[in-house]
Amino acid sequence: MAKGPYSETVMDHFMNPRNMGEIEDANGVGEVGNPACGDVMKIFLKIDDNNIVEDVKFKTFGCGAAIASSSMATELMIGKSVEELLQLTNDAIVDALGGLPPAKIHCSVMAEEAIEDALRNFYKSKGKDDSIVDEMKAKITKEN
Amino acid sequence: MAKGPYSETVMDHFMNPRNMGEIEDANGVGEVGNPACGDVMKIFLKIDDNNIVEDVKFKTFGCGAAIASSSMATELMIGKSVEELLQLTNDAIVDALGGLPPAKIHCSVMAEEAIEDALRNFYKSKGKDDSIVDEMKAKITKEN
Amino acid sequence: MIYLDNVAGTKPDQRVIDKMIPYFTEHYGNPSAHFYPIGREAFEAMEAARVQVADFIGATADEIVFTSSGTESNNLAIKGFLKNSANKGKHIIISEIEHFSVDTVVTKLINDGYEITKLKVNKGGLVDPADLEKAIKDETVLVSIQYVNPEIGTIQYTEELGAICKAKGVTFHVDAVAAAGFVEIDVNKLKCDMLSIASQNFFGPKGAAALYIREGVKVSGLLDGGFQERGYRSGTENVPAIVGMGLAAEIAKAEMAEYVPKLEAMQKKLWDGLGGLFDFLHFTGHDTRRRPGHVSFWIEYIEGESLLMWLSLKGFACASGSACSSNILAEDEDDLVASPVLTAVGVPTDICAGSLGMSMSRYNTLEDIDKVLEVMPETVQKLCEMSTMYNQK
Amino acid sequence: MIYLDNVAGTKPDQRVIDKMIPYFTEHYGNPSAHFYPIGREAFEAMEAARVQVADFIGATADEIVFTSSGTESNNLAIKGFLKNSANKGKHIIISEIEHFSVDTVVTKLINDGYEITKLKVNKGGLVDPADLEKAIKDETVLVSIQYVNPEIGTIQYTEELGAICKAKGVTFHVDAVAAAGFVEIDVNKLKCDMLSIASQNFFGPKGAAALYIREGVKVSGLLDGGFQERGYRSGTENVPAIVGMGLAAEIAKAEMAEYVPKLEAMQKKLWDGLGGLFDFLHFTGHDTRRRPGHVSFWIEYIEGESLLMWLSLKGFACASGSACSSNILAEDEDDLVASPVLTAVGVPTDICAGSLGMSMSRYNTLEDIDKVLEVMPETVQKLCEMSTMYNQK
Ligand SMILES: Cc1ncc(COP(=O)(O)O)c(C=O)c1O
Ligand SMILES: Cc1ncc(COP(=O)(O)O)c(C=O)c1O
Repeated sequence: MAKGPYSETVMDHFMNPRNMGEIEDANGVGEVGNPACGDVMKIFLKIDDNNIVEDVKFKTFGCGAAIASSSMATELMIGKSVEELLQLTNDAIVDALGGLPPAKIHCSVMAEEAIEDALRNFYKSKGKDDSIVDEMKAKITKEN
Repeated sequence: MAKGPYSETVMDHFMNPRNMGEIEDANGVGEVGNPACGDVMKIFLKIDDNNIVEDVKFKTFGCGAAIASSSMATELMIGKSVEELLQLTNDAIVDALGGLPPAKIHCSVMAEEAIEDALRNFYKSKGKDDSIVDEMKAKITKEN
Repeated sequence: MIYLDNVAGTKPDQRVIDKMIPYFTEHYGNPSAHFYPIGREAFEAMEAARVQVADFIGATADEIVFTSSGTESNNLAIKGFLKNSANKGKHIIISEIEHFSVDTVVTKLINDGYEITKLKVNKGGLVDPADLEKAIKDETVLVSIQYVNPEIGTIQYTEELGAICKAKGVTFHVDAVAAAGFVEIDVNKLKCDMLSIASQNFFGPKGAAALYIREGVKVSGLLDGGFQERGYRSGTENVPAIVGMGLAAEIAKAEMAEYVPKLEAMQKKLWDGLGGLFDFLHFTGHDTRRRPGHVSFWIEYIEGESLLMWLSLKGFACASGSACSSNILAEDEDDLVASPVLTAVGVPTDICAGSLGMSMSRYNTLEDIDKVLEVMPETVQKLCEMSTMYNQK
Repeated sequence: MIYLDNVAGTKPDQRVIDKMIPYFTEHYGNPSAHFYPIGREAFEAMEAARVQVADFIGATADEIVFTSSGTESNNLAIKGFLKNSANKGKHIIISEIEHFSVDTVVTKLINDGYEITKLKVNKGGLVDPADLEKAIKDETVLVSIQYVNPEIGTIQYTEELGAICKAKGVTFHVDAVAAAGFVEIDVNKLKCDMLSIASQNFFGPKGAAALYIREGVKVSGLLDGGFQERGYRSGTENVPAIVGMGLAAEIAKAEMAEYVPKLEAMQKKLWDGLGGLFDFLHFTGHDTRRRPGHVSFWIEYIEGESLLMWLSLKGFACASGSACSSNILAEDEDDLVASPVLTAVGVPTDICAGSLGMSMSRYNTLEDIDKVLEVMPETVQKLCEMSTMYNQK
């Protein structure tokens, strides 16, 4: 059987999405949408007191690449620290998925953006200013 | 087997040309050529004292249609009077051949012209002016 | 695999394939080679096919030009016709739901100084003949409106449109690629001057298509060279495919009356079945003026590609938008084109990606429909559960 | 029937046909339908064929655009290239013995303000590279010179011509339709920017051809519409034919070294045999730079069509002039075109109609040549006897 436009890993995550659903007591929820493509992606984060991702879930309205990107993103997030989350780029998601068609790369970018949005909301939910996220990102950029 | 661009009659005359050759003691020889198409057609006439075609032969350098037209023309000529020869049009030759492709109609016209040329030479060989042919043609046109 | 994307191309009839084979193996001559049998056989078979295709649409054989695709036929009709009418006026009318091979060609003509009117369609996808009548002006040289839309299945009022063009003396081209083999075509009833059909859409092979050009209508070829197709299209002819197209046309003409009612029965069953499943499923196109065996819809909360892929994994081949709009090979997301057809019929833009088309052929059965209706609930349910949109309900 | 008109198209290889069949019967999907197997299978088979075709000519797969005929490839190369170079200069160089699909296209460009130089050829049909060098000027945007002439078999100094174009920075298109499968092709050795080949000329099916477009060379498509062929050519792809072309390319690449010497042996035998038969038979083309298995000549006193027909009746399929020039379907004698190639190589005009071509393929044998040589004397004798010209000798 012919492979189709997506890698085996993409197809696996599409058919068997990991961590699909919502977290009732999430302390960080991110949502990004791309109206042109008609995709909307939502990430629910549960971050523990040590700033480690204890649980993560997603919901996605979108194409196969969007579903697989969100599913793969959640897999890469579990157990990571907040700093590590910010280092999780769309490239890493694409790599982990075994590649995406060029026209679908933006789906992985959405996942990256959803993670950042969730983190910002995590800090906001703790009553902090989300500029902390910008500072952390600046630091990461400097280190690399 | 597919028919090809020519009718069965054309093919028959092409493969088995009638009256092919020359007449040593011809009293009228006609020749026409169409350098563009590379055809040259020659008709040898032997006309008896009653102005009846006793014998006729042809030679042709040309395509299948030219060969078949000359062969058919000779068949239609034998036993005819001089007046009848002048009434033998290229249409009659085409009809007798069961048709010719449009682009090849000119081959039958060549045959008609070769007959007329042979007749003119017949009168010339008898020391007469060939304007007699023009008079005969005018008369035929009037009658029709 | 249950094949439900027949608007993107049908499975060729086995009789058609059987007839084609000897034109690969025995009668392989060049049809321009008239003077030996294997060339002449190829030529005569091609001319016999021309008669079959002409009979299929009520034309005469010398009004048929063979091309290689529906797209080429449409390009030849429009570009080839305009080469001869440049000084007659520079206004062209199409509808806003034309296939890319009409829409793109015509839209590009703006660069050459043409004015283009794209007629609106109603919710059912229909052009109002009165709108065409109003749009025609003195400068109008060409009207090109499709017969059947591949995406939403709508059958236009083509006879009425043709009558208006005829009355106004404007040349009328009909893109009948999605109609042939499913809807009866008679160029005289339609009063069209040109009409495009493609073999692979009515059980013939890929690689053969035709443009009907009414006697007296002047069209210049797009491919220059040898003397093939009476100068309308140079290049060695695809004899086996043309022979196949001829037989496919003959078969369609003979058997449509038998298989169209079956397609309509499948269509009704699928329509009724789907309509009863979810209140958030919305049909697209027209209720009654539909290509037989064509059902199209969109589902709230669900994106089309995902549904397409799930159905494919479950063994069903369907379409999301037209075959062309799924430009998955594009180098850039900007090249992903949302279906202009769905926008035109008023489907909300942000869920345009969500449409699905199922088009049956005479190889489908009512059991196929049962199977679709069986898998739809769980599939839609699964995607809804995953969807941010469903959640927000 | 002994087939000796392989320059007008070859008998497809049985392996090629066998490989094509499943793309009619099983993998009949539209290759733009990426999301279900029978579409995707069609797509992947097409892409595999693209690699095979690329390998055949030393290119990479994304430099290959599939078209429907050699004529279409030539039209796309020239018209498609010029759409992007209009303001770079308006001078084009071809040879005076190009195929109609190059010559007609280029000649028509005079109407668009282009200046055309048609390089002379010598008696052997060769363009002198020095002439090309001299002809190129600042305004020259395109040089298009065929690799092999179908009528007289001459193989040009294409590498040298390519080197000159490259040195001068002028785009170089090679019409290699009559070369592919008989002469090795390497786009890098030839230093060409575009190159046309057609499947039916190297044991593939009709309906598939290709244009090589070197990376970086800008060409606009001629057929607008969907996203097929990366925009170079819209329209549903002829998958079975493309698959067949791919295998034909692979086979030619693998087996040419084996069958070309056999073609050369047949060629030599026919050449020597014919040369010994009549002193009024004259070979055309070049002695050594010839397409393997190609022999062409004219006979004084005899018109070509008559000879062609007699040979056909005796069971031999040959060519008189190029396949295209036998425009027997024309509506008017003025449309009968004398071969410009023969005039160009100095054959006296009034006997131009008299040329004959015999081109062998790997299906021919030395016995076939024996048989030709056996029938030639009586056939020629018969026509000579009938001929006014012979008489006048
Ligand atoms: C040199 C050359 N160029 C172009 C063509 C045209 O190719 P096609 O017949 O596939 O259109 C031919 C055909 O024989 C040819 O010999
Ligand atoms: C209405 C319509 N026009 C034109 C085309 C293009 O035809 P082809 O794919 O043969 O180029 C299609 C293709 O599906 C179509 O549905």
